[in-house]
Amino acid sequence: MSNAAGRTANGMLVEAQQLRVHFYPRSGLFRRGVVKAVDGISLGIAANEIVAVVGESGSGKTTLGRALVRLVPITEGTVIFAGTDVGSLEGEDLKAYRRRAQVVFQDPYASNSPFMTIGDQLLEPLVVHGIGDQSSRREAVRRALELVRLTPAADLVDTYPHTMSGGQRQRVCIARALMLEPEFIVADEPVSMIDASSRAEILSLLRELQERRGMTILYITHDIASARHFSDRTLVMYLGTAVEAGPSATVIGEPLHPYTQGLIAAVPEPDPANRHSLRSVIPGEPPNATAVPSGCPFHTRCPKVIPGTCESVRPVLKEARPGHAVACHLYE
Amino acid sequence: MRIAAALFLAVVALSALTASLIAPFDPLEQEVGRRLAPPSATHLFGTDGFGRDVFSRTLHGARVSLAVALAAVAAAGVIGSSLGLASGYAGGAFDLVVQRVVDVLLGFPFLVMALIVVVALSPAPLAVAAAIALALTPLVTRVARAAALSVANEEYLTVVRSTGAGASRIVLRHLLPASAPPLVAYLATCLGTAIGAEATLSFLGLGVPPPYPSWGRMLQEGSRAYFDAAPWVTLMPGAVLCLTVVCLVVVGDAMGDPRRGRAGPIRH
Amino acid sequence: MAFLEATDLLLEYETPRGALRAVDHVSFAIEEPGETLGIIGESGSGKTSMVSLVTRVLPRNAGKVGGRIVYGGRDLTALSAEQYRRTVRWSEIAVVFQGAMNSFNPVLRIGPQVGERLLLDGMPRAKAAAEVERLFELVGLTADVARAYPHELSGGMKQRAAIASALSLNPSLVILDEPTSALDVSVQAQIMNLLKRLKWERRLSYLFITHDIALAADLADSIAVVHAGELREFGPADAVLTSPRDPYTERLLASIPRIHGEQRPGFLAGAPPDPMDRPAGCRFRPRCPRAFEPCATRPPELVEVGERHLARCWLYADETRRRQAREGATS
Amino acid sequence: MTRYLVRRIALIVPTAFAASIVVFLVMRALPGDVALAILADTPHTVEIREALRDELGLNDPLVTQYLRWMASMMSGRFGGASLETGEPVGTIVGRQLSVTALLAAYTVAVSLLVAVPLGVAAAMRRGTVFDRAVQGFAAGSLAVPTVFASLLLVWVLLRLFRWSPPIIYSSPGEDLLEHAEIMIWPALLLAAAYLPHLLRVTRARLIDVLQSDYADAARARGLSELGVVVRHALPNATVALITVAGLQFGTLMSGALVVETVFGLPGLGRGIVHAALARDYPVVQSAAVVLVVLVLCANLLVDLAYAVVDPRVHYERRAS
Repeated sequence: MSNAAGRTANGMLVEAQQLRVHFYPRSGLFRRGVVKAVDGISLGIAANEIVAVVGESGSGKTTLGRALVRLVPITEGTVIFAGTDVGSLEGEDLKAYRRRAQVVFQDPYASNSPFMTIGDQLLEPLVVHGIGDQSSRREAVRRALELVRLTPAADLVDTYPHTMSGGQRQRVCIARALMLEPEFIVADEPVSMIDASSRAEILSLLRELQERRGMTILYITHDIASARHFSDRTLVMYLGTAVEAGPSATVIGEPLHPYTQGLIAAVPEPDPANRHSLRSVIPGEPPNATAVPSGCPFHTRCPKVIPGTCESVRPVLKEARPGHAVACHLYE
Repeated sequence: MRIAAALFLAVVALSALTASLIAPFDPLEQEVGRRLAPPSATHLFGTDGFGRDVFSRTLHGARVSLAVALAAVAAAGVIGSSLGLASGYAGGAFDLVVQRVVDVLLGFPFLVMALIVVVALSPAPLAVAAAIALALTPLVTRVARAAALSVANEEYLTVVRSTGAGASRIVLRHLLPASAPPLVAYLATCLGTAIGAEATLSFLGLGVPPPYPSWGRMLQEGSRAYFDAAPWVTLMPGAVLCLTVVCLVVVGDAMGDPRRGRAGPIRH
Repeated sequence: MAFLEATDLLLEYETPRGALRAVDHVSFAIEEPGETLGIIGESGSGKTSMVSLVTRVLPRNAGKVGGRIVYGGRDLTALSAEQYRRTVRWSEIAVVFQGAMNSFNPVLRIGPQVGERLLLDGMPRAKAAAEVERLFELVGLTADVARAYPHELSGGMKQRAAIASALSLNPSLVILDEPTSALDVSVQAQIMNLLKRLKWERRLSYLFITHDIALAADLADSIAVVHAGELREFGPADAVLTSPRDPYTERLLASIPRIHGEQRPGFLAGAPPDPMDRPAGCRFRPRCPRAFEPCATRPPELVEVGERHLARCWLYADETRRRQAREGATS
Repeated sequence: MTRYLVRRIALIVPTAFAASIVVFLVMRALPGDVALAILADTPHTVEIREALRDELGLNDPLVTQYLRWMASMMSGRFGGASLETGEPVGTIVGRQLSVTALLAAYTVAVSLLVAVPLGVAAAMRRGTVFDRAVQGFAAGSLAVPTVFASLLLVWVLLRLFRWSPPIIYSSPGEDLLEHAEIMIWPALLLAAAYLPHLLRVTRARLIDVLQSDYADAARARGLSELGVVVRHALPNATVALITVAGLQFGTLMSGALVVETVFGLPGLGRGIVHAALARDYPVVQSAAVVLVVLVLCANLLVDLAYAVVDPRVHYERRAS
């Protein structure tokens, strides 16, 4: 579906430039500070690529994903999708964009309407966009359910979501996202609410669909180990900024940023020897998003902080090795 | 319990509709020879000080009381639900203004609001209905807003939005079906409140004027003149009124029963 | 005599659809004080119900209860509720709950809640406060946290406070019910380190409940894998984690994405069976890649597959037969 | 805390003004003619009606009328004199206010004394016959209109004890016993309508807390069930209880209109009804505003209590 002519200059399907999304939480009539959820992120995603965004809670990874598909207003910067500026889309144009870019949300329990059957929920995108007639729509629903291996499809269309398990519901969500045959899917922590044992199944399903349909996926996760196996490139976020980006194998195999290194050290592995030694960990907890530290946002927790520099100067994301960029004063 | 309550309500509604057909006597016909007769086979609820049949008056009274209450709840329901749903869904400055106005109106004790409206308008059934409607509207608005808010914050609406659905589809297909059950349940309870309010206003002498035999008016007449000598004149219509309100509350509670959950219809 | 020995645990819930057997004749043990047993299972496997049997905080809809729990030579199941409360609860066996985020009353300060049992046992207020301060130091919290309200603390801090509370009467066994499932990975690693340190320094035993078999490796000396209310595999951590015998354990281990090494995570298809409608034969059969003829009809029994190592699978039927032959010979 | 208090009190002023505007607009702007309404029951000429309009200042612009009324309210004269008796409205309202305030205080006290223990007991025995009986009592007592309950009570008292309400009201200072005799039935009637709300919220909150993770945590720490209730559930329930007590204060005032009329108590409720029947506009208008301000003050008390009881409402800290 995507064509080369529709891409941005450097061959990216989706490109964010200096993207900022700021929120102003209200309490009563008064504004209380500003949350810089996404604060100057630049990111390009090539067609047929899976890019992982890795970060802990409060890193802004979900907001970044929602900004790319215009579910939150963009404060500053641009998002270009296949040559068009997504930030300024309105009305019918925005609706047309929704058809090309879809989302799979984190919580499969909350993202299905409890009042609609599975069939009606899958039909809804087609109805909204006026695609096909009744029989072709029903056929499309059946095909989508089979695609995500929810079978027998005929039995499931008339059931309500509360009869299904989390993994089944998440597959319904994936099927719904596929109904419009989008080119781009934002998968926002699609497996974090599912049992550890079922995660690999959902992810490999997504990967398989991506390969068969030629889709582009932004995979948002806090689980850096899954990013390694599921994505082509990885972007690590901390407090609204990008700290490291590059091919997943190098970012996770040879991490440069102390934060990325800490994240990797924190991943549990089923090695019985682990119980005899302490893990090296990042101290403290991420600061509140309303009070981002000056200079490098990570300097308050960084084990390799350079006194005098890190507190005052914010490092920029720069290529430290070919294709592998890091925002850290250690590599300047 | 719920079924009995619903049945009773159906009987009351039906007899109100057909009062002129089924009432054994003319509610206004006076018969001096039968003054203050206690309940009997002929006069089920006895007779009042003018010898009028209390049962027939109760049947006809149901008409006035129910009509006033229904009109009031319909008006408050339409205005309050649309305001509440709109402000809950839209949010922003509109919501803020609606909320402040509702806050001010909620500061008024229910009867005080109804009372000043009745005083300002001339006493007539329509004025009483308007008064009750105005007193109910802020309550309905608040409940509707809460219902809309609880749905509007659901993640699945973001999902629907992300498929490209517009505001009208979201409101009509998702917000309304989800917030309707608690709202309808609340309106049933409101109907009870309105019937009680009509009775209270009429009892206080501020409601439906004579000759309409509304339930509240009958309470007033009976309790003023001959409560001690002929309590049935007051207590019989009072009991019917009371049962009706209780049944409305029971039915309303059943409709809004949290045990039914919000899981949607269950297939068998 | 083992330090903690649970035999034939059984727990049923009364549901509108009938009795639901959440724990179905499960036995496990912690051999020595200071050792940790990890209990691993997916949601719905019954692992949290096993904990409620040990701690005796049963849900309201609990029905049939069975089994024996012997702790330090005492039969806990023979104790009355009141005796258990006075002599075992918190002083011998303490708990750190799954919902650590919610395990503090939001309208009370943290300090009095952490020291609640001390106050309850009659310790003067000032002394209890000092004791809480000491406990806080142990878990890496500053003294001023005692005066804070729960909503003022981060998830990690609340979890540290919950651990401090569990240690207040110096118990020898602490039950950890998914203690880190709501935390960020970096904070999770900190808490795991803290638990490890406490285990080494104080010779604490843990009963560590988790759905993440990789996390269990951080603490567990032995591992029990549960599925559909049954024990699937039980043995030393070194054996279970490196050479699992039960296909379920195998799939669990394979489904974990490894940060090192190229091996892609494998599948564990489907979900545990509906507890009201469990398959005849082996309960794992519908999901098992290695199911064969006997699995569909007869439920497998636990058999010894190694040194102190049990598994419930027809693949080891030979062992069963050998054991039966042995038993037949001796009787 | 002080800053919060000041801000809350300051917030009452605009709300009270808004309420007074509502009262004024309803009374003047609705399509009813005040003069016509006053004279409705007496034969009169157009001239007489015009003269009355002039006397009442009804021919002035609405804004002027409102400002005049407000100025009079603020100066303590409460909008001039009663049309019926010529007595200053301020005096009337002042006299009636104490009766209604006492009645409200008794009602709240009785309601709390009944609702809290009953709610706690029902929650601790939830699902039992006792619990269901308590819930049935709450539902029934909530549904019966106060008018009917009052009449029924009067009839029962009349039948059983030949008791009818004393005609003359005594303040507690004059004759405490007689005061109690006069106030007890109205207060009980009002409590019957008011306490179900408290009872329901106490029971519901308590059940919530008893099922919460932190209640389980407390049980695991070795607290007895009663200990969990006392140490954990009651502090939490208090927050909700206070909220509902404030929210339903308007209901209580509505009920006061009825029971004061039935039992002949010379309070604001009967006062406003009496004035309404007599088309005594100045009194109705001012009494309505006073009743609203009473409700606002009750809500203010609730907000303050809230800030004390619930640490999550730390207004100042969040503001910084």
